[in-house]
Amino acid sequence: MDSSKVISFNQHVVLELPSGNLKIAELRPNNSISLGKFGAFYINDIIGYPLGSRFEINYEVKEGEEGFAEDSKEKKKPKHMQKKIPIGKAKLMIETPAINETSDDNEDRSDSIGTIADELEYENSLNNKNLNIKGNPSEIQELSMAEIEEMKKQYANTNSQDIINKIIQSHKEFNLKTKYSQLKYLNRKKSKFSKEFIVHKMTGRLLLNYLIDKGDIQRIMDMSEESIGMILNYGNVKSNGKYLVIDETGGLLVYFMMERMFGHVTENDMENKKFEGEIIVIHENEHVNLDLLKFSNYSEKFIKKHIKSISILDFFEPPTEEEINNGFTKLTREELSKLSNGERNVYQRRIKGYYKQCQIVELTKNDRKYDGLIVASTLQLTQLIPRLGPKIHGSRSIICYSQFKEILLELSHELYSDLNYLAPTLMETRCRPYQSVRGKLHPLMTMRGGGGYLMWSLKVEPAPPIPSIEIEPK
Amino acid sequence: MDSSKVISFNQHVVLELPSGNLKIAELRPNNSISLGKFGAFYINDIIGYPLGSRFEINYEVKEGEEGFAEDSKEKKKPKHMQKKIPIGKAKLMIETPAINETSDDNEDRSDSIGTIADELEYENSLNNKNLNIKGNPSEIQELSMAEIEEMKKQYANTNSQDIINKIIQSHKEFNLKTKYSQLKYLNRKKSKFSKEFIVHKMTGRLLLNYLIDKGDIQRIMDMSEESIGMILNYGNVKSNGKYLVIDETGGLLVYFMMERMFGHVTENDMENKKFEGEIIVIHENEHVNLDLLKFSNYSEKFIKKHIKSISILDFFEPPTEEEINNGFTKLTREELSKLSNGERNVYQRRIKGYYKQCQIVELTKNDRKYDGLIVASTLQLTQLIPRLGPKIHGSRSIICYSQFKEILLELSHELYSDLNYLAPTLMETRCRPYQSVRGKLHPLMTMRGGGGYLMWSLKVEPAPPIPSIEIEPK
Amino acid sequence: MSYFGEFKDLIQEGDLALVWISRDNIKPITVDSKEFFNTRYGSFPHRDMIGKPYGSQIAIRTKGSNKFAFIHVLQPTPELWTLSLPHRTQIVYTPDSSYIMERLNCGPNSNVIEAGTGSGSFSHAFARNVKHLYSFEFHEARYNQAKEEFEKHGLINIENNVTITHRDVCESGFTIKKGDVTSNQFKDDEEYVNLEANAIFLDLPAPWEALPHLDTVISKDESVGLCCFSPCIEQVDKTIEAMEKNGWINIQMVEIQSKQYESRRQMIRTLDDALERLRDIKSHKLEGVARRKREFENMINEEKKLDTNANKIDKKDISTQTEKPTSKKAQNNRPIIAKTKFNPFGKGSRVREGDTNFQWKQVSKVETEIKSHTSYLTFAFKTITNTRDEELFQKELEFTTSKPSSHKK
Amino acid sequence: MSYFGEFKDLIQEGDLALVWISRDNIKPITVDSKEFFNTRYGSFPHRDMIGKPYGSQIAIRTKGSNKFAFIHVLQPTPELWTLSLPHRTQIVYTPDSSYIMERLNCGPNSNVIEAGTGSGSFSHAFARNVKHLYSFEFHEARYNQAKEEFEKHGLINIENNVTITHRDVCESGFTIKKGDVTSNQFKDDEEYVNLEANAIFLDLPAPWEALPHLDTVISKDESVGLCCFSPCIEQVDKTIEAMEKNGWINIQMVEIQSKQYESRRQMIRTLDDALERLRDIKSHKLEGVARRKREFENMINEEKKLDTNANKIDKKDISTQTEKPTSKKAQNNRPIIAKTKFNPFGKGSRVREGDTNFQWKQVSKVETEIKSHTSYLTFAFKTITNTRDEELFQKELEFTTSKPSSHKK
Repeated sequence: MDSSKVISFNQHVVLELPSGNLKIAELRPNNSISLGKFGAFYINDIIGYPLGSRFEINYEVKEGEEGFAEDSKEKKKPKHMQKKIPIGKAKLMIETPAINETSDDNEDRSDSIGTIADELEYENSLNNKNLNIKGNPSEIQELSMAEIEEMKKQYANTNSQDIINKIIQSHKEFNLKTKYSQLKYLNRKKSKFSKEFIVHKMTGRLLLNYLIDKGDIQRIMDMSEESIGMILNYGNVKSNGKYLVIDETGGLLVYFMMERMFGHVTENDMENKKFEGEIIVIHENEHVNLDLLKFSNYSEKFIKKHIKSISILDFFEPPTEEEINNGFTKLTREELSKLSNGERNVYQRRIKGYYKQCQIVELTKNDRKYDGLIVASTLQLTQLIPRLGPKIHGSRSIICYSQFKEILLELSHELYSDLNYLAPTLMETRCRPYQSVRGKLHPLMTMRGGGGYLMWSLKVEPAPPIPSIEIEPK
Repeated sequence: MDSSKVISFNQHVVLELPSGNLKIAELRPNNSISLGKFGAFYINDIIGYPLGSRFEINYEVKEGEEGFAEDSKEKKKPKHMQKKIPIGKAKLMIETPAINETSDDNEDRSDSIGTIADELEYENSLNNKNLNIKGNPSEIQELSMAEIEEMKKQYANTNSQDIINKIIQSHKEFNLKTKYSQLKYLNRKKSKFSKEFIVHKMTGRLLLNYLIDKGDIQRIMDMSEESIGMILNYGNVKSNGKYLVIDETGGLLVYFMMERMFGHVTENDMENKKFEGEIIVIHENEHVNLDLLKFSNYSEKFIKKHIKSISILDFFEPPTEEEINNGFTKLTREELSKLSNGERNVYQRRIKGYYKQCQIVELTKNDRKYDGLIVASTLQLTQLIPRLGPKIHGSRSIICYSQFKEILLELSHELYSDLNYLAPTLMETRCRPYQSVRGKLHPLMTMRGGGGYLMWSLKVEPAPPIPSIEIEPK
Repeated sequence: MSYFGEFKDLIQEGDLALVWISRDNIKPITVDSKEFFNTRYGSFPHRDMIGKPYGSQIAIRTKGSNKFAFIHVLQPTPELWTLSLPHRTQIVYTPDSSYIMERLNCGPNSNVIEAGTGSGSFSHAFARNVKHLYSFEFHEARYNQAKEEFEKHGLINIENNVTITHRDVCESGFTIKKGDVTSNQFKDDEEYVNLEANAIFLDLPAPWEALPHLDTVISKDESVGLCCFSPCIEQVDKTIEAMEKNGWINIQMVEIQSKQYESRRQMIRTLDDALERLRDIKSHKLEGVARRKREFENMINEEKKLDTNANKIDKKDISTQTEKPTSKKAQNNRPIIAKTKFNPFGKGSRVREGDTNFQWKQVSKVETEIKSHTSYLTFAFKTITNTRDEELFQKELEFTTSKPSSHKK
Repeated sequence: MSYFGEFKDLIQEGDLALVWISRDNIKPITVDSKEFFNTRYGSFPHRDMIGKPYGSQIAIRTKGSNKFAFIHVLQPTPELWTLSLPHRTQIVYTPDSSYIMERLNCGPNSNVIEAGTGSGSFSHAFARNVKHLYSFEFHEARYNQAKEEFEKHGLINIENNVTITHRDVCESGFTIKKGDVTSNQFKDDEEYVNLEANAIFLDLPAPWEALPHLDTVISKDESVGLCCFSPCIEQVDKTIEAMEKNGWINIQMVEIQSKQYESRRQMIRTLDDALERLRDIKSHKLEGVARRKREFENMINEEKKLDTNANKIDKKDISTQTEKPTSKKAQNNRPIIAKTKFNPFGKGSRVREGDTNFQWKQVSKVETEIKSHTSYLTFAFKTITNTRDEELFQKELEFTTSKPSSHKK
């Protein structure tokens, strides 16, 4: 199975719940995954289908297949109090074409109610005439939430459409609504009772959306997908480049770069393909924070080979080779064999530290110049960038991200007056999604603000100062 | 005739030329107006038709009506060298509905070619197949510019459609073009040979567009119509308000305010209606610059009554009543009658100065508070606004315009820390026009950047400091 | 004058006022000396407001604590009124309404048609500036609600420049006749209202159905402006079609995109400070290492005294091996390690934005959620008359030329 | 590797390089030691570039003056290439292309279809990052031009990951067969190219005509992404219709709006300075008045000596009457009035932005003309396979569970 195309074991995937929320899961064989109120399913059921497939959880369980999953939200409660989620069978759904990705408030994720959607036309003003303008769903809906909960249990083994039909029957004024608001109503209900989910390939885009969903916007510096897209292109990020990077997003930026540089890497690929690219991550604290890479499907070995980290202190004030060698004496084979187990462990740690030091020396060598500088940092850029600049080769890109334009304005003024930087350019890019329903096309009424700003410049080598007297060529 | 509705004598109007350019003209009786290469017409011909009417210049002149107009562009040349423009008869055109205001490059101002527009459908890729991609009009057009000039003279008395038809006949590859590019081509030609013009009512919007056309964007602080609209509404500008204003746009802002406050004022209105509103313009130089009011249709008397100006020095350091009275002795009727003519003139000037001084005292009285502060100034706002603030009544609006957001950001930080100002808010508004042709709807491909930013806040009165020990109410 | 029309200086009994609690929480009150304005922080007596100037901040001691709560009492304006409306209501927001008013050249010469009335937010802005507003609402409950509100706000009864009519304009057009459900007070001999509208705003799901009815009510002898307000692009297409069919010209659709920014600060964190901080950490670490090394050696020495076995490898190389449990005594002797002292960015503590112990750069941040779309605005113009009164023209010509130049400059 | 693919350090003979004259003026050259790069400021010999690092600034003395002219020699990237194209060409600009590449998850696993090739600007960006790009162009002249360019740039012949085909994809679909007009080099036993596309970009006037042809060339066992690029909204509508009909899901249309800002400075002009300036002017004026008054009085006194008539009105009151011609003598005696000295904002002189004699505030300014619209981007996805290979699944399950936990953490 090609894990870049097909849902595979031990892979991280992104699950899209009926509510539109995202969940990241690792697909361990013979395990189950709980989606909370939307049910639970066996992982084995979904393996082998193309990534991007949609499944429905089905509770017509056969004997012996019954089971329960733990709900992660219940973990804090004492064991015997935890509500267990019954595990159903995940069944592939054949997609019908009426599913459009985005609409306002996620209210138009229609599929099985496509018939009503098809009937939809413009509602002229007359249709709205008899509507109760103050009506809100809770007033006009006959079933209480308790009843619905009961019904959900009762109908656990029927599909969600049936539940929705029940609710419609009990909805007093359903037929008074316009078709459009009927559709909206159905979708709202559907997102509550549906047991469908989509298994997406792990991508930077979805990781980003997952973090935004979680409210981690500040943690990722308010970055948007469109800004990252610009970083990758203006940063000229490609498989064979060696990039100097500061990433204060916990690894999101680095993950996007890896995707662009290496794509999906299988174990086979690692043996057969030659990946040249490197990302050198400079960090401000003692240890680098690339936490988000834990969600990636790159092996630890692969990451270690292509991502190297170094603190700003080590980068700007690296140890000399002498200092390193003085501080460490390599033991001979013979000496090693004489060590006790404990002593050998100590030695291993020391040798690891030694290699790390050697790497620092290697990465900071005077003649080592990088193929690009990509910075997403809250350090003052007017000081930072001119100090990093000399490490970048001529004609290579410098691209800085900031949540705030004012920060980059200051930087571009700084670089503008420095002959080592060509044409600092301040940019903003925004993606404006539409409600993409035919006959109802319009930009979404509200969207997330922010998304950040970019400063792009090219590292150049100024011509040497012109001598005051020049010898004219003969 | 109601000069607010109908084209009237001695009125300023805005002429829209076939090229889309604007020209401001005053309609003096029995005079003519030259539109340069588009011809010239007699003013009397257009009087009495509704403002907003479209006319075509017709050269089927009757005996005795012949004439020539001077072209303002030729004024610099010696008198005998000036090319005179023959004056034609302006004839009202009945508008056909296919005229949409804006499209890219003004290329879609279609009317009499509506038939082709109606036929227009999507051109699928096949239609473009045989087109010469490198073709440019000058290559594929048979007629030389000289020939066209000749033709223009020759056909001066036919309408522009005929000329265009001629050109089409001589256009080698016209039928190879797609219908859409045919339409574009026709419109381009039309704007060159048409003798049509529109007589618009003078409005702030058109004055603004006229200035933008002329390239006076910096002079008017890069203001856009949509920003001015926000100023007027957030500034709560209405007929009965007394506003403190700084206007570095040469009177554009004040003109917009007058339109909103007073509308179109006829001489009749001035006698019958009571206009209460006042605009007090504070200026940084010795004399106020409200040059653009010269294009307005308000009488000098009306302007004098409702617009008062005062320099910042006089505003912040006004003379005392004593100083004024000490400096000037009013003459009695008897004394006056004894003066020579020259002496009387001197006295008149002095009395004018005296009244101006009195006005300053009046406008700067301690208890005089204004109904709003409206500022479009390049002075440092963080110092200016808190000094003007005390002159504004509580609950009234403060609205500041700047070409640059950073200026207002600084200001809003300043006001945020001052209890006299409520909720300083930084705003931006942009109007995005569409190519409004059915079947070809899309935002214009390019538009003017800029338009400025706004800071809105409310003047408030902070509660007195809380005494440290308070007597509890019984 | 109405509570919206007049600029009032002092808060008075009976006034309609707006209480500003926060930007998202603005509430209308009718000032009544016996009433209280209740918030979750406590009750503000209206009598504390009366006699104070508008814009005054009012303070009360919060219930059960020694803190104070504040509100501001404001005079209503159409824009503040719009802000005070609940967000779920369909509202024409100020960036749109101010553009429309400007584009339709609204002022004291304007007779405006508005359909439908909706939340009435735009009606207030029109009413402030135009000669007369004719507002139409097809939904009866909304009509009654709006009429009541307009009366309460003095737009109908005091300013007397607003008429609201219950009407499906798509079906029945815009003519207001005696007997219609309308706020208009007909005089005895009056059979219908002469609208003479020169500016029209249609916020209807199907404006194309209302368009054909306009010709009979618009001003005949001037250019009349029209704006249709539609959320979906397909509505724009149908609207343009109907405009063209009904003889409207200069059709142009625009979008208004507006943003609000928050004024914020970002801490200025220099590379030099960051480097110094790492140096500080490093030196503390080295100090710790050296100290532990000393301790370790001391321990070894002590152990040596008890133990005759000698270590086989160079001690220097394993001096960092402090994870091993050392003797109880050595552990007890371990002094508390001093925390690193250089903390230029306040790491580990919660730093308030703008804290004067740090340096800050002023930055602006767009609202977290922006109104990315309200509606498309389709403008068009129409002039019905296309002749001139030749007699009047001749009279005017004679009059003007006989006057000693009326030219004002 | 191609001139775009490899990161080169030094400028070498035969290289394709970009010469940066200004932001709007970037020109490609092929480095040739015998050639010169001509500008209106003078000729830059290529030999001055060779051997220097990329990014080097090259200086020449301008013709006939003692000034110097500068250019920068850059290694081409897709983004710089796009900037170098003349604006009249139809170009997919970087804000759009970078979003599309990100959204379609372009990387070393991507097989991309692009139709049409157009100016080839997007092709370069795709080629940099994807496994293979299949570009289709229906216009023959453009096809030849693009093919030549791709060859010159090493995309077809060196990187070997670009295939360009002359084709009307709406009529004939995307299958590339032996005998077609294409850059593809068929092997002897090869009859057609197996595209296996998993990312598709259609920049066509009628993408709905091309959509039905996609199923046969897209990858079967994975989710395939599609983006249609259309300027008009009506095209979007027809595109969505066709996508739905052809079984594409998760349809979403977006617009990319991007802006560039200029870094500018505005002079800080304080109210205090402005006031001081007016005070200064005023005092000079008063000085002038006083002086003129003195002169006037002197004159009067002189005249008095000659004239026995006494003035009837108080002199003090008409002392400002200096417009009257005074006696020749007095005029000659008039000293030159000192200009006002306090000029904090440099009025009357041309002040360069950033002049250090004044204080400045950093501001940003959006470009004078912005690209307010490029095209609408309509995305959709499709997965053809909806079964799994049960046998393979069982094998995989056994293999995975038998392994000692392949879990990497």
